[in-house]
Amino acid sequence: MGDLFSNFLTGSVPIEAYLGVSLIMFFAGVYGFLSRKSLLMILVSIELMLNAADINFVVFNRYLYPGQMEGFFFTLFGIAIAACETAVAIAIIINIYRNLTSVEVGEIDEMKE
Amino acid sequence: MQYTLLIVLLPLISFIFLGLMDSKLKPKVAGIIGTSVLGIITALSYTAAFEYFTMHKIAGVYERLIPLHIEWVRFTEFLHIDLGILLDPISIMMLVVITTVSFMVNLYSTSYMHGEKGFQRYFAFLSLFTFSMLGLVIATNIFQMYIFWELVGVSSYLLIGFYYTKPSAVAAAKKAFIVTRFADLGFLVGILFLSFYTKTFDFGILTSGNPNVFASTVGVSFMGLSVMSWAMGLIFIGGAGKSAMFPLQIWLPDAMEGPTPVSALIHAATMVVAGVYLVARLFPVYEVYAPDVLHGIAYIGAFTSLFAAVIACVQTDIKRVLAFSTISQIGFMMVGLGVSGYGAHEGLGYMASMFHLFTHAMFKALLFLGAGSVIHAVHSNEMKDMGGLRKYMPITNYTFLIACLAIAGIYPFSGFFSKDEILAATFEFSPYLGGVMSIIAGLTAFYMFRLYYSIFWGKGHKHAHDHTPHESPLAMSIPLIFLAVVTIFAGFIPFGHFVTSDLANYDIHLDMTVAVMSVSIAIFSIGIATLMYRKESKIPNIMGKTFSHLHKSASNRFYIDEVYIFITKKIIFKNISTPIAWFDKHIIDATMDGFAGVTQWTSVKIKGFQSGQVQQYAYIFLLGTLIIAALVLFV
Amino acid sequence: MDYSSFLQMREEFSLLVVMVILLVYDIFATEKALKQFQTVALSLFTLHTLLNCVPREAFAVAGGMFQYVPMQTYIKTILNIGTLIVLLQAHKYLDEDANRVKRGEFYFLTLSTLLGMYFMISSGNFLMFFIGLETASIPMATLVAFDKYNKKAAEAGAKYILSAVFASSISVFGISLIYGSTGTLYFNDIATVFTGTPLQLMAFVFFSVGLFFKISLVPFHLWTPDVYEGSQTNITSYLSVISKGAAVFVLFTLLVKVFPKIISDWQPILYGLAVLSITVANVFAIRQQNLKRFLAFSSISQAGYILLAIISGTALGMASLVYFVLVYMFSNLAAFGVLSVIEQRTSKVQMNDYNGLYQTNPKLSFVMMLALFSLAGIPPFAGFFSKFFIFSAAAQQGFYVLVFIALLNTIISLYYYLLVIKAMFLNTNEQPIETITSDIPVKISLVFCTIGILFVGLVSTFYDQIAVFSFGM
Amino acid sequence: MNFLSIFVLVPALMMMGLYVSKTRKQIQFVTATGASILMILSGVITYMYLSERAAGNMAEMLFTADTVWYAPFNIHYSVGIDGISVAMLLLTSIIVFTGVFASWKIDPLPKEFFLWYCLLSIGVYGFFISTDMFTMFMYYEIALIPMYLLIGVWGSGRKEYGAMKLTLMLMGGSALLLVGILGIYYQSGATSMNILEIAKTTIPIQAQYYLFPLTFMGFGVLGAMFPFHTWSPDGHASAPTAVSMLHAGVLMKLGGYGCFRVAIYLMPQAAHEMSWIFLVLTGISVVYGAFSAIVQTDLKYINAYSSVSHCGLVLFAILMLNQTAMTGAILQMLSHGLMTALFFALIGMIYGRTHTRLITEMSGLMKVLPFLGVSYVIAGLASLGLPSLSGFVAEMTIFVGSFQETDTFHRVLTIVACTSIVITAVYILRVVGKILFGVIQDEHHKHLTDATWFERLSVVTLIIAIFALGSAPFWISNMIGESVLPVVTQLAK
Repeated sequence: MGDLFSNFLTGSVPIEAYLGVSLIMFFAGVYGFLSRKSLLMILVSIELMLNAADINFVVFNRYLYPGQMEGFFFTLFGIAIAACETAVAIAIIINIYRNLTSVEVGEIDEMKE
Repeated sequence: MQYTLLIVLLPLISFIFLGLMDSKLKPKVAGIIGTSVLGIITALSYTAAFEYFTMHKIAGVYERLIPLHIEWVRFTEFLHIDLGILLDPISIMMLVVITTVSFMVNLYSTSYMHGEKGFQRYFAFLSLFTFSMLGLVIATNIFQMYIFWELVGVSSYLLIGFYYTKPSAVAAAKKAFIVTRFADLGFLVGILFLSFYTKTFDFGILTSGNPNVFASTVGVSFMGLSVMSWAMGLIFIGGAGKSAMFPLQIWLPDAMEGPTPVSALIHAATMVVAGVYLVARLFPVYEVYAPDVLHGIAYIGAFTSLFAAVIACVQTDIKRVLAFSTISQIGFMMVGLGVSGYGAHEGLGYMASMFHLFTHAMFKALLFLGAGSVIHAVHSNEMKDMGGLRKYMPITNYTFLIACLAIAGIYPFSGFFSKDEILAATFEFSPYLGGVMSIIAGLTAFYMFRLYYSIFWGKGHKHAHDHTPHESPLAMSIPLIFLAVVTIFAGFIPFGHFVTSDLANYDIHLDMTVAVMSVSIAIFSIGIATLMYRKESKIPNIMGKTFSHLHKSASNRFYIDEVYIFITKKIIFKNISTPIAWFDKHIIDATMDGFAGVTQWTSVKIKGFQSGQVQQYAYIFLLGTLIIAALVLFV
Repeated sequence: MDYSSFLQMREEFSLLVVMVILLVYDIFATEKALKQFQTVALSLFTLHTLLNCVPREAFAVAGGMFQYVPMQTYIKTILNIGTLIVLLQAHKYLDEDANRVKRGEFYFLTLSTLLGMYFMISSGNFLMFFIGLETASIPMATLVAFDKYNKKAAEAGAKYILSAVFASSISVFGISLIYGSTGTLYFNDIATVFTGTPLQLMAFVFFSVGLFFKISLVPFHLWTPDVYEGSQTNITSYLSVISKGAAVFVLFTLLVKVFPKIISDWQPILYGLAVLSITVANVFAIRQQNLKRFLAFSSISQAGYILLAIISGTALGMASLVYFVLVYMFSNLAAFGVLSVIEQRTSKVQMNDYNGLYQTNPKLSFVMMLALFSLAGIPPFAGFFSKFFIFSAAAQQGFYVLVFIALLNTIISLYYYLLVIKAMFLNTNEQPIETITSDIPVKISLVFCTIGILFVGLVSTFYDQIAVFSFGM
Repeated sequence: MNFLSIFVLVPALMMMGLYVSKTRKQIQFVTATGASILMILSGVITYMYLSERAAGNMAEMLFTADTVWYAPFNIHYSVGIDGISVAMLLLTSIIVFTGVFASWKIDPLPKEFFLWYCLLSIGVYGFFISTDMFTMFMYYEIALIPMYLLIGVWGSGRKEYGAMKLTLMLMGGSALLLVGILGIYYQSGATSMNILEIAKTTIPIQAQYYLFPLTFMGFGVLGAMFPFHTWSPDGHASAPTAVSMLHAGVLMKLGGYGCFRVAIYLMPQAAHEMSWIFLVLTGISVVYGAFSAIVQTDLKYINAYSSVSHCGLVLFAILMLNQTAMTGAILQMLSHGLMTALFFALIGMIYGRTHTRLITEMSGLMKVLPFLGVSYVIAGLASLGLPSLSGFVAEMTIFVGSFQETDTFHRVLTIVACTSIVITAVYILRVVGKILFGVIQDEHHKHLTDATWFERLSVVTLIIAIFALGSAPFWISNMIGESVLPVVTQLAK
């Protein structure tokens, strides 16, 4: 327990672990997006995907290219943009709810073919 | 002799004039114009003939004159169609024949066609025909001949179909045109063959006897047969079409649907002998480079002649009888050419056939015009409606009789001399053929007198025509008389001094044995005819019974027409055109529409992809991404 | 550090100024003053367009994050003109009482998406690019869902934002991998080290689908018809022309500037996508009755055609592409203009509503016909030239088969364009759309489009101008 | 811009004139004057051309002008004419002129009709004067599109189907064509799309192998080559009179002209090696068209199929690849253009009176419509190749020319093609016999009125042209012959 913590501080946790996590997060997000019924849950899954990307940036920056900031900055912007997206998406979902009194993704298929 | 151009041009002008004015002109005026123009050119051609035969002779050999010659269109460096005038004995002779008969017919028509609707049109067409026919005979090259050949065909089409409200007439015209057209196809291809190897259309060069012209044809063969045989054979097919040689004769009897004078002009005297003229024109070529074809022509001619003669014996429509006799006589001419050789005495057949062409034109025109005046009187073509007319129409009677005697070959009428020469030539060629031809001569005499008697003798059937028939007016009688006179004396023209195969003089001497024999045969058959038809008698019916098959099939013209009906209707229309049309509609067209159909169908099938479900969109999106990635990585 | 160099980003700044002015105006102006809002807005934007239509020397700002080349001026000007036309066409719609309160937002959002595209176009760095992309697409979602009480609009908005975010998150993931494999986000640096290792290819694919989504290429196009149908017509036109135009330009520049080393990899991809997009879109289009969906599919296939210019990857291709976008803008906006006019007056968008339109509205149907012919690529209209040049550019690189397939598809496309023309000219209708007298701004916009359709092709100046700088890049 | 461009300019001006004109009178005035001017102009250009040649100017193309248009693609606006173009311009002017009068009282929307009509003629004229492949192609497509509306709006019968089919199939043709053109341009490595320039280069033979078929088929579709001819019957049958005239009379000639100018001229080697394929196809369409015409019952279908046959003969002759045959082909284009236009004009006029085109429902019209009847007979005779009418000269030139090819394959094909003259006679006479001769069956047909002055004008003009070409072919055939020479020399390389 203790050495894991110290490993974390010293950064000797292998990069693959982080990438693995991010990859899992990403595809979990994708899976969520494809399978969830509620728009809100889908939104959450998207957040997962974005965050996975963010983790990547940080990790790459921290491990492979120490001494530069690009990755970190990208992450910051990424988070901000994700926030905007969520905001807009929520707004629209509310609008949907107002119109359909439901947030089921299956409901919104009036326009097709 | 530039003025010969006028002979050709005047009819054309009168055609254009009459054609454009058409109904704006008074019928009378139109008739006068047409006839007078013909009169003028007749005079011109006589002077031309006189001048030519008297002056243009070098060392006893007639020279070929080409008073006019322009290049009309050029194909290759060698091949070019020229329009020109070629004067040599046969063309001069044809000029005379055509203008004379045409003039007579015009004159005759002025009263025969009197009161017909489209009188002006009729004369316009007559002028057109005369123009085309003259153009044909004076052609300097084979292609010019082909051009006028077609024009002749069309004018004949127009004239046969003159009564265009009469379905049978329209049908006959169509038949005549298409059959001859089919033959012309042969002619055309023949010309193509000939011209390709000889590098010329020009008669002068072709018949010059210069072997270099045909150098390139030596040893060349197309599909097994020598090229020259192909060429000349195909060209002859053209001639056979116009001259109604078997098996292309079928159009001629139907052509009798046209007005009778037209039959006299086109289908007796002039157009139908175009084929003979064509062969005569190219005679040297045939004789030297395609003798096999030439002999073929002889046999075809003989067969056609026999065939037609037999049918003529049983026809009851007088014009059709004449039509078949025409076919038979043309057969004679063809035989004459076919058996002939080149040179002074060998050229006898050639000369004889030309002679026969000349005389036949005269007496056959006479016969037709006579028949015309009969029909004019009784308003029917059927023998059964006639009989005993000699009391009412003496002139017609005597002229007709003269013509019959002539065609039967009785001395001293013109027919005797010409036919006799042909027989003589034939006997020299092959006795058997000669025998056959003599028999045909006999048949001719028989059916002609059958015709004669059943029209003018026997007791008349009044019920057929309530009013008493009367002699035709002057305008119709004059031509009859004139032609009769010609028919009587034409035989004494020293024809050999004018027309021979080698353009040199040749004195005709009667071959007594042949002469006597043929005359006796003729008289004998006339006797039979007299027995059978002068008075009412049972014999014809008995004969008919005994040879019922022959009789039946003969009166059905040996069912040749049925064969043609079968070919056109069944084969071409049902079994070629209809399937093709079907194929076009249901295969080709359907394929084109098919493309459209398939696209539509796909469009409907794949609309499921646009399901409206965001998640499915994303799913496809992701799939696309992964597929691309996979392709990029692993391919 | 000297920030004065930032002032070189003239287009962006002037647009920003316009936006701010409008925002302030919208918020603080009196009711009376607000009457002139649209006039002011339009004139300001026109001014902005005119100010920035002259190309300048190339330069880079912020350490190469923002890179300018003269060509960008053209594409930006084209986008400006397009936006202007759209705004003109939206004028009537925004004057309605229901929407008057929202027009400030409308302008603000529209212009901010435009600003996003500016950055996207001029970006020299993936961060900048990403920000631009998002700035362009997030407000777009709100625009799509602009009229609040329309069910379809809401649905369209949802579909758009979800798909967009999904796409961009994949794209971002791709970018992250690119970063991981190259260690930089600057285009110029990446170009040198991006050699096409498996990871990089993977990254490239993930990244590029984000753009494919914006260009709406098959199979990333599925959102397009629904969103086009649902959203307000002027916004649809904006979506179909402006954002697409920007995206294709960016795609080209990226492929040429950043990924030149793996050309042998992305050419086949584009090949496949082009064939798919053109064909599938056409096949879908022939069935459409709703003209907005119809135009959506047509625009997808047009995007497929544009790929033919990109695939060549040459200067010729670049010029042809920009030219194509210009012509496409005129044609498509003309079509949408007519569509929006009729929809606003009669709320009719079905094809058979257009039966016998020529009897009642000859001018409108004439413009429509010009637009459709131009889209179908029929001379003497501009569309013919743009198509020909694109084919020529592709053929120059030897893509004969691709050109042939595209050409065969022009037959199908001609078929469905003719369907509309048939409806307007041939078919009869017992109650046709009544005669419409359209307002001045729309008239102006349509006349402008018509002139564009008629003369941009026949007069070679436009193309020559574009070509000058395309060869410079 | 030089003198030639005026041929494109005049119709453009006509369009403007039409745009401003209000009443039918004005419309008629504008179109009539415009068409007449075009007539005069083409007369003038012919004269100028001939005098230039007489003056010994032996350049391949005369009155050439060249303006750079799209430099990056080496696209120039370059014009120029040789004897063939001159002949075609003459033809076009005659047809346009007569077409205007044939549709003198067109209804509805005369203005729009003539606007499209003028656009169509712009395309045709432009095609014939341009020597640059791009402009050529552009004009070609300009000519295609107005057809849709012209047929769709003013047509009759299954007009929408016919119009759509025609447009799409021809578009397909131009798709093939465009690939061909681009291929030719890039493969030849020429620095311009000007045909004369490209002719100087040689396209690699491998490229020719796929470019030649593409180009030839592309133009062949417009030339109604079997099996791409099916647009022609449906299209023509449903098209309004003037459009059928212009389309069958001139537009189909674009096909032959293009095959000649682009396919054969620029790719001689491939032409030599691949001609046999298309010879077979065209040979088929010659006979096939004629045979299908026999069983048709709709006048326009009959004429459409006979057009298939005649245009087949054009391509057939072009593929014989020798001077005579090619000259014949061009002559055939002229003659077919004139007589088919005459046919369609007459059919239109008859249809306008009897309101039927089925030959089974007409008979004995000669009695009530003597003028139209006689003209129809003349047209028929021209079409079955009567000497002194245009058809004869053309066909004979073709046959003589084709016969210069000595091998059995060409021989047999030529003879097969020759048979068409008989089949043509069959269906022509069938029609004439059925509708003109005989007695009138239908009561209403008893009171029909004969042609009006403008109808007479257009018919007579065409007939005169047919006679002129038929009886004095020498000057025009020489003019064409020497213009064919460059292609022949190209083939000899």
